[in-house]
Amino acid sequence: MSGTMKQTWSPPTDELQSVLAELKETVGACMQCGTCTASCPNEFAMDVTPRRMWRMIQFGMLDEILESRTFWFCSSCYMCTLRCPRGLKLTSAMSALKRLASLDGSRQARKNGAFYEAFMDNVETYGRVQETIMMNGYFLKRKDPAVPLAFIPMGMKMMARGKLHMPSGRQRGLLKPLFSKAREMEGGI
Amino acid sequence: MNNEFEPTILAFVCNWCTYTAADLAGTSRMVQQPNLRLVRMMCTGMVDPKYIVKSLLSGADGVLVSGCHPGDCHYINGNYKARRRVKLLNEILPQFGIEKERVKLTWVGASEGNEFAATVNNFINEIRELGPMEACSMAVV
Amino acid sequence: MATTVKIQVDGNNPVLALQGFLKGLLDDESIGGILVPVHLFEKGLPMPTLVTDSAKLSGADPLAPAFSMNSAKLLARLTRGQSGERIAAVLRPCEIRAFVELVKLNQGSLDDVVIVGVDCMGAYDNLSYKTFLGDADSFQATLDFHGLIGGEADTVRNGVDIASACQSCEHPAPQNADVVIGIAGAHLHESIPVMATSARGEALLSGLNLPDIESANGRDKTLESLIAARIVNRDAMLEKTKALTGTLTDLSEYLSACVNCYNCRVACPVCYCKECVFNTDVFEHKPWQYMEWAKRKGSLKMPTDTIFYHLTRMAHMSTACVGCGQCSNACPNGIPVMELFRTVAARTQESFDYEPGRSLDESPPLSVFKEDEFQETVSHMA
Amino acid sequence: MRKQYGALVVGAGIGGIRAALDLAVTGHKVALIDRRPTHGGILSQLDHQFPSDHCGMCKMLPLMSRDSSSQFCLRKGLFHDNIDIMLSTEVAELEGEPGKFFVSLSTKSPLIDPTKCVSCGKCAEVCPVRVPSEFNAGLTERTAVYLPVPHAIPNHYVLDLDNCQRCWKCHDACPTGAIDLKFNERVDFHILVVDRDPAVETMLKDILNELNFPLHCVQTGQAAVDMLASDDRIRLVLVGMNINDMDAERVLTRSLELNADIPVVVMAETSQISTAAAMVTQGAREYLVKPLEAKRFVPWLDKLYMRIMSDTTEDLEVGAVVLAGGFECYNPVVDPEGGEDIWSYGHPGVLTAVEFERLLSGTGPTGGRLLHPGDNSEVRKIAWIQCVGSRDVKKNADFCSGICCMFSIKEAVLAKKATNGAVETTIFYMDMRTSGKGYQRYRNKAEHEKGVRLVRSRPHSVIPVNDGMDLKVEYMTDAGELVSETYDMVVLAAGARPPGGMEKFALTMGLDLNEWGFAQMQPYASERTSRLGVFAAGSFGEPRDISESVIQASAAAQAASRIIKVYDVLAGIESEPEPEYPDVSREPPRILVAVCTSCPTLEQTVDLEALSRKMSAVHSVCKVISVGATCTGEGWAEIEKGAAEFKPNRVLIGACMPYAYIPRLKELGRSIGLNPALMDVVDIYTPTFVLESEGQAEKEVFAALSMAVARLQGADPVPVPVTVDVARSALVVGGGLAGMTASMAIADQGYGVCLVESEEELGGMAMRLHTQLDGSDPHKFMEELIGQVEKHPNIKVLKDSRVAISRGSAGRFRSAIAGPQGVFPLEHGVSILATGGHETKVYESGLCVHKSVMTHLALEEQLATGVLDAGALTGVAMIQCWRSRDEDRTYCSRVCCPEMLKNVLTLKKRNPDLPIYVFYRDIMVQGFMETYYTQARKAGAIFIHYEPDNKPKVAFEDGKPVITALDPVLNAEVEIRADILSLSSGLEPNDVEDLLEVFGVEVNEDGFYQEADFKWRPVDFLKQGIYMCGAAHSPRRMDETVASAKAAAQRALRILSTEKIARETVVASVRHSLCSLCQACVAACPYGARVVDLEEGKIIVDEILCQGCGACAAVCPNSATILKGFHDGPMMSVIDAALEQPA
Repeated sequence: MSGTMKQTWSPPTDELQSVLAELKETVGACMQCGTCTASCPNEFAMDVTPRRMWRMIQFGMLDEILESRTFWFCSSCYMCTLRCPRGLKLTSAMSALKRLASLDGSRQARKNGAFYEAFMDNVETYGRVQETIMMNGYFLKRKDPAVPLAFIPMGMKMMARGKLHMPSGRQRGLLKPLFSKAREMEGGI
Repeated sequence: MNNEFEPTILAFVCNWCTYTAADLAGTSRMVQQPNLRLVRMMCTGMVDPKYIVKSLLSGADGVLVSGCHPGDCHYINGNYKARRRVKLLNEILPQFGIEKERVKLTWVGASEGNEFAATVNNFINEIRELGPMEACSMAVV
Repeated sequence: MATTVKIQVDGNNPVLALQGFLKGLLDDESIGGILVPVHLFEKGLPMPTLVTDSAKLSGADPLAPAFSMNSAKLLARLTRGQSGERIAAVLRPCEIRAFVELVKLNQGSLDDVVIVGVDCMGAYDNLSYKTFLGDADSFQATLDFHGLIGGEADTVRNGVDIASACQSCEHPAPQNADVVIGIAGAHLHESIPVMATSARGEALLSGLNLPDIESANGRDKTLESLIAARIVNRDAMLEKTKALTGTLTDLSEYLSACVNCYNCRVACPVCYCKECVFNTDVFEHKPWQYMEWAKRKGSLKMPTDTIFYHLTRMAHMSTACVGCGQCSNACPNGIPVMELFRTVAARTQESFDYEPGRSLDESPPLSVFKEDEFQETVSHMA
Repeated sequence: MRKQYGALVVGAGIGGIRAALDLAVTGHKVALIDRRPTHGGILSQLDHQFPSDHCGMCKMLPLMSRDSSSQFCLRKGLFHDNIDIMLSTEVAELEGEPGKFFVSLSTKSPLIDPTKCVSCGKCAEVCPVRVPSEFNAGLTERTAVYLPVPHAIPNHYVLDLDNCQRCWKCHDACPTGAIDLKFNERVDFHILVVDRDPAVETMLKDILNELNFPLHCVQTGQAAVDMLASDDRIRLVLVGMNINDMDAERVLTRSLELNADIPVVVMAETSQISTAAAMVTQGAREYLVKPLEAKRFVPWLDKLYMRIMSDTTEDLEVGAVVLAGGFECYNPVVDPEGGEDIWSYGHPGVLTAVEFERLLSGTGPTGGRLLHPGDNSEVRKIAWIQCVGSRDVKKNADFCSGICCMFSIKEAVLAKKATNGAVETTIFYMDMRTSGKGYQRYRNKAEHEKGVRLVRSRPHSVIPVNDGMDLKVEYMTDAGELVSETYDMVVLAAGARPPGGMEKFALTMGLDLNEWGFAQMQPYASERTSRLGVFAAGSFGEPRDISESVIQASAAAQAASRIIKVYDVLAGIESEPEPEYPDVSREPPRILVAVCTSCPTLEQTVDLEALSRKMSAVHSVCKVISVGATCTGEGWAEIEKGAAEFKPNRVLIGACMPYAYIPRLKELGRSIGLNPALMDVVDIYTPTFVLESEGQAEKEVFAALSMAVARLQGADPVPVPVTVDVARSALVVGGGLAGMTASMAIADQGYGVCLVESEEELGGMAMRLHTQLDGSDPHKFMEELIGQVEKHPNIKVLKDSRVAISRGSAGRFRSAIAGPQGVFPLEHGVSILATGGHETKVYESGLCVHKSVMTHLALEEQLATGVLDAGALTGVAMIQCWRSRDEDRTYCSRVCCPEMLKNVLTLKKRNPDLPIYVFYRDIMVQGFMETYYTQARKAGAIFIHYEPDNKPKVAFEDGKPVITALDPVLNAEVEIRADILSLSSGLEPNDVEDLLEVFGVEVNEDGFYQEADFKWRPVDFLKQGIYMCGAAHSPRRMDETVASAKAAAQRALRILSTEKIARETVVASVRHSLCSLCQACVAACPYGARVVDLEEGKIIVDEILCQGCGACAAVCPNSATILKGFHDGPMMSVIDAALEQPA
């Protein structure tokens, strides 16, 4: 996001408003020191740095937020939360952003969130990643028949190296309590 | 030069900074060459050029004037005044074969005991190179 | 453009014309008296004299090549505190420069004085002046000196030349005067140009109703060549003195005839102490001290502290030395004190970029300081 | 009987010293204690302080009555007739109330007799222990027996028992027997053991036999109590918790009842630890956990024995208490959040700020050279990281330490200087808080002239790379790029923390703490703790820099002296009158030389007999005597005896550490009836330690002694007491908060005050404030203050008046005040200028044109008076540093950021959803004010940073402001439409040009008063007797203004509290007969102590103003001006003596 742009105020929906308000409260005390961004292992892949993301939240720039794929790249390593000198719950904020995006339901947001959701659903259900099932879930969520075809070369490579496992039910449901506890701790976001 | 020659140095030091540093050098047992005579002044700003001339004519091989760093003079600006006086003598004395190097001005702060010891040692070495002051061997001064 | 007027010279006698000019000054209400060299006796040195009655100006001789003493100190005495009356002082350039130094040292004041500076062609020291005079009448000798009686102007007369200080003086033209009598390059048998060089001088000259002239013709050129010649002399003198005093032993020898009479400092116009420190109790040593000093080396020159005195005086006054040569003039034993002082002063004045007498706004070097100067003087030895 | 003091000052750092000195010079007796073995606090470790980047601490010493305090480097030591310093001392108990506190102090013995220790260092040479040196912040090691600092005086070794291995080698090595480990007293140290376990008895018997302690074992509590009652030899009780006839607690209680001085130690099983710990709070000395093992028990007992035998307690009665314990620095090692890992602290290239300071110190590990502690290589690149442990909510530090920004800039400048500019220096910061006087200029100079690079970003961590050779620092640029840089050194600006043991200390002292563990202070009285009569000086109440600490210390001293005065604490205690000494001026000098021979090193290196012979031959020496140990009573008596026998009129003592003797010469003077000015002490020991070559020490000692003889020969024997009668009232100019506070402080002590205000009403700028961030009501406070001032019987208020003329000098000024009623003449001893400041008037950005634009102050007023309805607003914008910190005014106005926060929080409170945008450069909220910044952010205000070269642009549409500015984080231009634009217009000092003339004082380039010294004399003018405070001194908030006013009052009380001001020993005078009135001396005098009296034709020296620097004497060509003690004659004799070679 280089160059200049004019800030515009588009009235978001009520539902989005309330998540946004929560987010504003979470990162309100941010003073843009950038520690989070410098700490983030996935920052290289993000289109908007975490620091700028908090800034966009402060400004209420909903459209730009939903445009971004940044929060989908958050792997919840908690490094930013650990290091934030203001003690802000930044990882939670990332999760809330993901929720915000799901609520929005626009095509762009759906695309950006699909892989993440499929992944997390899969882990929650099976207790570990079941690659084949997960990919099926992902393709379903994308609702685009061209997507699976694009993944065929990668699937072949992974198969060759023994990285694709057959579905197994041994750890099924084992992580469910963990997920629900985490939801509880993150304040239901 | 004569290896036997041990220069005698007279040091006019200010009460607040360099005297303290000299004391620190002494009590910290920093290695310091002998024949340094400390004359404590309240401030380098009170070192009359007469004293320096007198010292050189009375047998000192070198004279050190040392006080607080610029801006730290206990008496606000005495060290700046001292600097002009030494500058003046540095212009006059070489005319008569008294090398510029024999009159030194340095700033040594209270905590710089090592600096003081090193200054004195270097000064003495320098004077040793120069040899004894002519006045020492003259009957007429 | 400053006012320049001329004094008409009649009878080929500029001295008389100048006396007339001075009378005119004295007649001005604002001037209560004039300090000017006056021949008090027919065959003696003209002495600085304070004249209040214009009749007494008949002995005045501002052009006499005699320099019995530097009048700066006298003028200081006349202007210190408030006399209530303004005086005029006819001075040589070196006297003015010395006086400016004394004013800086609060020894005198410029408030109530009109300085009449005279271009200086040099003067004989006091002993030589007598030789110079020979049997001549002092006024005649003055006229002769300026080339008005037969022959060229030449400083060598009767085998004597002007003082060595004058020979090497690069300031023949007055600085910081109110009125300048510009005899350099002037046709003295015709007229003498007079310049006003300050507002005060301007006011004074305008009251005298003298005829205006464009400028003093040829003065600048004459001064230029005079200065050039003198600088050559000066540099030779400095080199010679340096060579003679390059070591402390040499200096001792140079000063070997010194008897600690301190006349040099009494004669010095800028040595302003009431009493020299070398005359005070500080140097009243105890008998046992002399004995101890003698014992250290086996002998002790008495009187003591000779070199100490001269070096101290250099430290105190060399930056203010105007090179008038009165020290040498005063020395009973013929020590070339002026040469020694000027050699040192050349260095000290240059190092502080200070020229005594140049401007009242320049403070004596040791009375001021800047925070950010002479960094090279401070050693960083450790 | 309890020793009585006016005040107890706890903590002998810079704050404590200032407070103690301020009290001492106003005539109060002060006990100054510190738990460390040295005075000076953190400043003993810091050699360099900006802006001069060196030390000038000595400028704090009193200018008047100089003779009663030390006249040398303040870091070396402090002596004052009215101050007793007790080191290694803590407060054990504080009871009573203001005016009459009962204090118990406990002092840890250094275990080395200071009267015997000659600091030869032999003990340290043999000590096998190595622990990190506190003085060098752990960069070097020290031994267990060590010198705490290299420069103190008296500088004696101390034994750190905690780290001692008990090898006793030091004891054997000490040549003077100074190390006293109480070996011989062991046989009298009876130990009573109460325990049912026979194994304990057997074991103890075995051990104690070896240690020579007599042991008494009993099995029952009753037997123990009986024994304690009957046997007075018992010195220690060990009580087991297994006795069954009574509780161990009961034994403890009874034991304490019988003799509270006998320490009781509890022996507990692991399961009983909590009970045992409770017993410690009930009075037990400590507890041990069973089973006892000889390996640990023996050293423990040995050390306990030595502590019991050597440590002392003292009980005092004091009127007031001043706490000056300072702060501690954040230590990454003990951070539970793991600061050590994040910052790679432990890597030799990662240092804290204090460690770095030690690295640059001449007495530090490298002798002042900037070398890498890892491999002694040259350092090329250094990064400073700010806010390490500060402004960090997660580390319970939602405060700004206030000192680190300037500290780091200074260190970067010093590093540049140490390497001639070669080192690259970068400071990473969040806000560069340069809000003190002259700080912004210092920063600008560092940045633009010295080449210190400043980066606004916060690196998250420091990671060693290249096999640990380099340190990687990663940070975000404004543009959002991640930058990785490597450095070979990283300095952590470790922030302030409450001093160690603060909770326990607070309990002892009865103090409330704030949420960050610092003492809780009161609004508008930042020196007041929660306990009446207990005050906080320096940075105890809040982290502060030196200048503000010094002001705070004087304010605390003022509060304490008020208590002392009100309760008349020392009534009836009269100070000893100055003795009169016989006039010896007509006698030729007869000098008694006493050579102290206590230390064997002298005898080993010097032929004492020959020395004595040579000295006797020196002129005017009447006798040379050898004295056993000069510093002991016996030695002193020998000198007295010698004086009685040989009747000298001068005394010279050759000993070690002359500084330590100087205060004692007064006593000697009294006892032998000789003016102490005719005595001297010289160091003859240092040459014997340092010089190796044969005969050299002897030469040095002879030279030292004969130089001192020469000095004494010329010592002026006639003391002429000159005194000034003090006009005991004050003139205070300015009736605002500062002026009124200062007036009250002086008037409350019983002195008259004339308060001159140019306006028609009192109050000044503070009257415009309606609220404060801490919730207090400034208006009410001001109204009360005005009421008190106007009613005060000692204060005369002149409104609508101006000072027309003021002449005279400290102690006696004569002024004329012009007012509506005509001219009022006044005689007064001191003047205080509190002329205040005002909101800067700048007419741009629509101010005064559009109603929607106003200053922060106006917004506050509109909000307070209800003119503005916050609920009806849809957006507010604010711009900070609007005309501050730029070319016009190169300083931070300090009040605008808090003012802005106040408005933000008020608006947000009334209308939580109101969008507020604040454009700022650096948010300047030091100390605990930081927390309001956090609150404002949390409340949703958006802070947008701007650079001075790209300021926000203001336009108007329909009278409403539209602000466009670059948001650096979004890297996009934002356009803010607001109902209101509020501007921080900054603060300017009032125009005082006429007063400068009247009082002969100066202002700095910004128009604030120029103080005598920014750090050490912050409220004094260079001209004595005139002081400054409030916003005329520098931009200050209300509590800071109050502190400065109290400080100024305290400084003024120094003069008002005496009837006469006496003359000092070292002052200049003029020999009029020699004087040519050139006035060179008048120009040279830095204190304005000389004037020329034109009528008399004389130069007059004001002996009160004269500080004895001698600048006048040096500039006088013929010694018409002389400095007592440094006459030309004696000076030249000293030079002669120095160069004399003994035959």
